[in-house]
Amino acid sequence: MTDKFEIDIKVPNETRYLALIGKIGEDISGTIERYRGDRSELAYQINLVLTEAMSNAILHAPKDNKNCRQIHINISILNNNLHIKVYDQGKGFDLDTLPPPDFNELKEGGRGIFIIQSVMDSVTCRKEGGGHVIEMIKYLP
Amino acid sequence: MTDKFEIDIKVPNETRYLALIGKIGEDISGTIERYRGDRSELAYQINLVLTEAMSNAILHAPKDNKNCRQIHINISILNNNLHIKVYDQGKGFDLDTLPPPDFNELKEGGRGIFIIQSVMDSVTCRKEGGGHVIEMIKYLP
Amino acid sequence: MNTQIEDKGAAVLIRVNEDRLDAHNSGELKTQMLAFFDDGKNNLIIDLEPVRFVDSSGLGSLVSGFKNASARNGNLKLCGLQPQVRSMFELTRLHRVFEIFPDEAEALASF
Amino acid sequence: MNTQIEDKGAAVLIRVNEDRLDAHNSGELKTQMLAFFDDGKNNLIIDLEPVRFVDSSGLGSLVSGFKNASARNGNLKLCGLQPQVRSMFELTRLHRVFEIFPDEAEALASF
Ligand SMILES: Nc1ncnc2c1ncn2[C@@H]1O[C@H](COP(=O)(O)OP(=O)(O)O)[C@@H](O)[C@H]1O
Ligand SMILES: Nc1ncnc2c1ncn2[C@@H]1O[C@H](COP(=O)(O)OP(=O)(O)O)[C@@H](O)[C@H]1O
Repeated sequence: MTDKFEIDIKVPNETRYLALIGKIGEDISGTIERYRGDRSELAYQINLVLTEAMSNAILHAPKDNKNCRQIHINISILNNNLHIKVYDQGKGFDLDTLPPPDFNELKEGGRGIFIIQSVMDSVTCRKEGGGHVIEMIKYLP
Repeated sequence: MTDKFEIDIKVPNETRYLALIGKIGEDISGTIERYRGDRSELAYQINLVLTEAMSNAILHAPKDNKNCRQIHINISILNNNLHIKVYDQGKGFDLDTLPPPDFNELKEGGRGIFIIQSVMDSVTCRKEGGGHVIEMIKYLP
Repeated sequence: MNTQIEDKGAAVLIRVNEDRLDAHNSGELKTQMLAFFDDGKNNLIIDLEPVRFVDSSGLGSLVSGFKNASARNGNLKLCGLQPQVRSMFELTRLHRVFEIFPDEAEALASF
Repeated sequence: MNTQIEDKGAAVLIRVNEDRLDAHNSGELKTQMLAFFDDGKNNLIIDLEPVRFVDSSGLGSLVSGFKNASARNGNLKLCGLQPQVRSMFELTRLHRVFEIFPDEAEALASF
């Protein structure tokens, strides 16, 4: 065990929990010591990426499987990095082949991953434990 | 897996995290569906018992052991019960032999467990995994 | 979705009385807007003054309303954006799409 | 611990400008009170108006101040308790121990 901070959340995959998870992210942001950037901006960003990734996880969970009724979220602070992992039981997707949003074509969707990539310093996706996880890292200078 | 809500927190055993943990407890209370009691009172109570139990865990953690630098907290909602568990690596204590507070003798300390027992519906202590855990349950009518 | 509706003649004012406009409630906003379009009311002002947080799905619902209004020769205009909400429009370049006003009065005067 | 101090002559006013009075900051309040006692200032008013949350350790620090003040023939009085903070005094029967006033003016007038 180290001095790290870690929070692991399992929540029914319902959008009514988005606000709670976002709020917890905001609260954690507010406790980060020695953060030199804009704290309320950081709080908004963490709220935002949790909301985006959890919405996607809810949307892409297989509908027929009872094991998929839960979303799993892990937030930790380690070596001045804030790690956020959102797990789902869907088939996942490839960040590299995702087209960037076309700002001239006015579409209703397709901004979630772009937003996550804009506000986080590192975003990766991989298969894990029969499902898929998106890991988002924010450096805390 | 079920539809339950569960949050597992590991945090350095420092009092500066009390506010964050209390806040998370408040946020969770605010999301509980179909609670018929006073919601802001429930939020205060959950904040309070988390603060009290975590303060005790920090206070009673063996000072010499590197493994004890973390506090472990588990909050879950299952079958209309809110469960809060706070783990420490101390030697624990016996709730049954704890004297009730003497309201006529004005002491500085000794109100924490009394407060926890007053606001929660069930409080138990036991040894677990080389340490000790206090489990506090609130029925959600 | 808690909204406050006022028909001002030149436009219908929809005030979003929510802390968040996200994947949980943006669908309802879309439904409410569609009901006005079905009614032939194609000029909408969405007042976001109470909203502290918007996600991509909230933005998407506004884009949907904007496209529906435009297709009907109407318009959907915004007002009351909090600074962090405004940042979301800038990040996604949507501030170039929507007409954005400080408050309801100015938005209404523009119709 | 963010406090605002005013020496009113009859008593020293300590306003606790914190959201929480808990095991994290109650030790500091105790230290601040002890400094006044060392200075011979034994009448204190603690204004808890900004405080939304108090735990057993926060209560303990006030009990400590109360006992020290009494031992020096002074007094420690409270004011500005928010409803949920007041409930904590009632739960622990400490509302029978402390003199509690609505605001600073009334607390000061009582000395
Ligand atoms: N958790 C996920 N599982 C599977 N596919 C996903 C997941 N998250 C995102 N995607 C894929 O990435 C695309 C872009 O996602 P996003 O930018 O959030 O926009 P939107 O969800 O509005 O389409 C989605 O259309 C989907 O194909
Ligand atoms: N986590 C713990 N580990 C060991 N002993 C504990 C723990 N929590 C409480 N106790 C015991 O219970 C007593 C009463 O605790 P409490 O009511 O919180 O008052 P205080 O901590 O002010 O003494 C403590 O003095 C201690 O002996």
